[in-house]
Amino acid sequence: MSNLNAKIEATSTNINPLLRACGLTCIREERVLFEALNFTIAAGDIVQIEGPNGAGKTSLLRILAGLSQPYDGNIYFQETPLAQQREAFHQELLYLGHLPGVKDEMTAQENLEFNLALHGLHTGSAEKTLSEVNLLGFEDAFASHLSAGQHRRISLARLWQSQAKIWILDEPFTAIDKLGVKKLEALFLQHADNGGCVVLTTHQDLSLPAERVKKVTLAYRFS
Amino acid sequence: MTQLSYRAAFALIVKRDLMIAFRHRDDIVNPLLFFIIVVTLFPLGVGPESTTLSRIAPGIIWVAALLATLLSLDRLFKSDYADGSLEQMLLSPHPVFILVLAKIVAHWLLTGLPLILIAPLLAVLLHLHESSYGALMLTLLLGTPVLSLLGAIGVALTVGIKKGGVLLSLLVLPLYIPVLIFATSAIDTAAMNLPYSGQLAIIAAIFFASLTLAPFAVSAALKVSTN
Amino acid sequence: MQFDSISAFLAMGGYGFYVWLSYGVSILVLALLVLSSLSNHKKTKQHIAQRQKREIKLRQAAELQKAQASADTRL
Amino acid sequence: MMWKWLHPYANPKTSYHFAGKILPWCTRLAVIFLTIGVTWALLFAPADYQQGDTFRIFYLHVPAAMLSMGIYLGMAIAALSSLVWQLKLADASAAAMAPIGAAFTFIALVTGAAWGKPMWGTWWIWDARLTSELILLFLYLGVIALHNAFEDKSLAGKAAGILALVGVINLPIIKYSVEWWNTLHQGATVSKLGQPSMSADMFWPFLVCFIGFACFVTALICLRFRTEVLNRNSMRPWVRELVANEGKTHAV
Repeated sequence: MSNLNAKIEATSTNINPLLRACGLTCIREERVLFEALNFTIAAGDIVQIEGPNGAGKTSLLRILAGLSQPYDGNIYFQETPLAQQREAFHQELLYLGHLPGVKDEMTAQENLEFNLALHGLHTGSAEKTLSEVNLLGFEDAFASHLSAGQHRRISLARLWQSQAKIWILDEPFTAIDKLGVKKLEALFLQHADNGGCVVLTTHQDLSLPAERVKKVTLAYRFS
Repeated sequence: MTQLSYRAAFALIVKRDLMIAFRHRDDIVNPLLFFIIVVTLFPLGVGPESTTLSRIAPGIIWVAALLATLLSLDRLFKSDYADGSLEQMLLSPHPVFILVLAKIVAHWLLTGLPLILIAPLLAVLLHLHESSYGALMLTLLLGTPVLSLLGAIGVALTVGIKKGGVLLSLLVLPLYIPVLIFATSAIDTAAMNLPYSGQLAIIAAIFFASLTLAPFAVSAALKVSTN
Repeated sequence: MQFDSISAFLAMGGYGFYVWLSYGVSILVLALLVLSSLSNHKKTKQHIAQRQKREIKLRQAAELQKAQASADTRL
Repeated sequence: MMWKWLHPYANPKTSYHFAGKILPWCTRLAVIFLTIGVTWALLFAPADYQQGDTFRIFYLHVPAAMLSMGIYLGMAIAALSSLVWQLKLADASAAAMAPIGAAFTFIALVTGAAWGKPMWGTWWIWDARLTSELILLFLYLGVIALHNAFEDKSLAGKAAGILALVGVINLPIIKYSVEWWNTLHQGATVSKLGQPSMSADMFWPFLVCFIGFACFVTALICLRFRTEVLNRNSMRPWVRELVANEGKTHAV
């Protein structure tokens, strides 16, 4: 049994981490994805979860977001277990998964506004925010007329308005062009500099300065 | 950061669900049509004799209402689950109880309420006893929310399962039995011009019990389904 | 003993069919339950053993691939 | 969180072996009690003065009906402890109980019908007890179907547990409503399937049969519980060792 399936290349110097994973074990369909995983995420961190397909990257992100329960172990948000402060944690969380969470029956703008309103935010100008993700002119288009990539961009648009400290993003760069990726990376840096943190998975290499990106590596396990 | 009040979060979700339903009207109309067609099939099967019909009318209307509700339950969480909005709602900084209750209320407004409005018309077709109309409306008014609340538990449990439709009816219909029994008996009692407040009180008790307990069961079930 | 003969026992005072039907169905159902539980238990163990074999094979294949890859880079 | 590790039976390995230890004892007790009980019920117990020898069905019907309700209650308690105290093994035991409960409910229904035919002249009557037993069967089938529908067994256990809890809250309401409905619609000619006041020579065989069935149920629960524990822990080293060792002994 190896507990060293995850290694962290840069250890955080921050004493008071935002998120701390403690002895996380995840079992899916009779397979141990990872076991006794420990790491901390502090304000200012950009953490990339690495690993081959099936290593449990998405499962780890869902556990971090509090959507799934780990088989064993705990997540601490500001040193208190997640389960004890669900609402306070979600106030500080923005999670974007594989599914965009965009309704076909609503327009791009309505979708964005609803998603922000759920977190108690108002769009100053939906038009400007949507233009950040190359959707200028599509505000009134029903999502059913938009492509899957455009759906993803609607959900990404929330990042520009978000006031949450913790961003957990599962493959945020799929269906985004090069310029868009640049823009997003700049946004991540700005967010980290403002005291937030970003946890993401991606198949592409980040073009961010290497010293800014912490890596958590998951290995594929056969059992 | 501004925190939405519980009431504002509740209103936000009800409004969104109503808006989506009105833009996708088939979802409202189809269960209603189903309700009407099932009720009209009975005279064709049993015969047009008005005494027989008026005797079985309460049962027919209520069974048809159960089935129509069952048919409409799918839209409660299914599409939100499929496109990821459900996960976003579970991750919003509001108690899941409020979100679930809001969705159930929206569901009742879209299926229960139309059923109540159209029921007297069908009662006329079935020659329901004249003194029973009040009881029919009252039992539907108290009973259909129970159907939405209990049904939500079933949908929440089966939403992640690929072929959940048939399973849903197996899970939910046995739970509907008490409402069916007390509602039809109230209508029968009313037909004999006897007081039916006892049955109504029991349905009301079931309504309040499920109103307080069902959202908790639904939240627990949704957490399992989105896991 | 309540019965004088085997035929009286089988007849059960005229209700033989119902009594034996009840006992028969009960025994049948319980026997099926026991058998299915036992076979489930056995199947589960077989399934686990199979998975272990598969895992060993997969791991060997992965190691072989890794060895080949490192040999290739040396060339 | 700590106490569940301190508690020895929250540990899958310990409880697997514990269930393995009680299994043979329960089996033996069940065989002894059921042999005595059934022989007593069929051969030595007196016939009822009204119902004659059909009364011998009673020794099956009533224990089965009582156990069917009892197992559902046990399942709900297990589900509650799994959901509230996060006991991982509790939902394994709940999953183990569902098919057993369904089988006993089915037996209670069939024996009830076979008892009813000579008494009422019809196989099925919408008697309050039979009707609620039928609904109980539906509830059991729902739990089993839901459990089978999930690929991941620990999720399956949680989902089925929630349903079992909802069912157990509903069960008294259903039972009450059915009884009430039954008195409302009951014709005057139908006599209820009642238990006549039991004399001692009827009570003792009944008790022996009941204890026998209870031991039988416990043994079956242990067996199925072991299967569920293996299913949920198939990736744990102790399970691998266990399976590997058994494979060796079989090979020899």
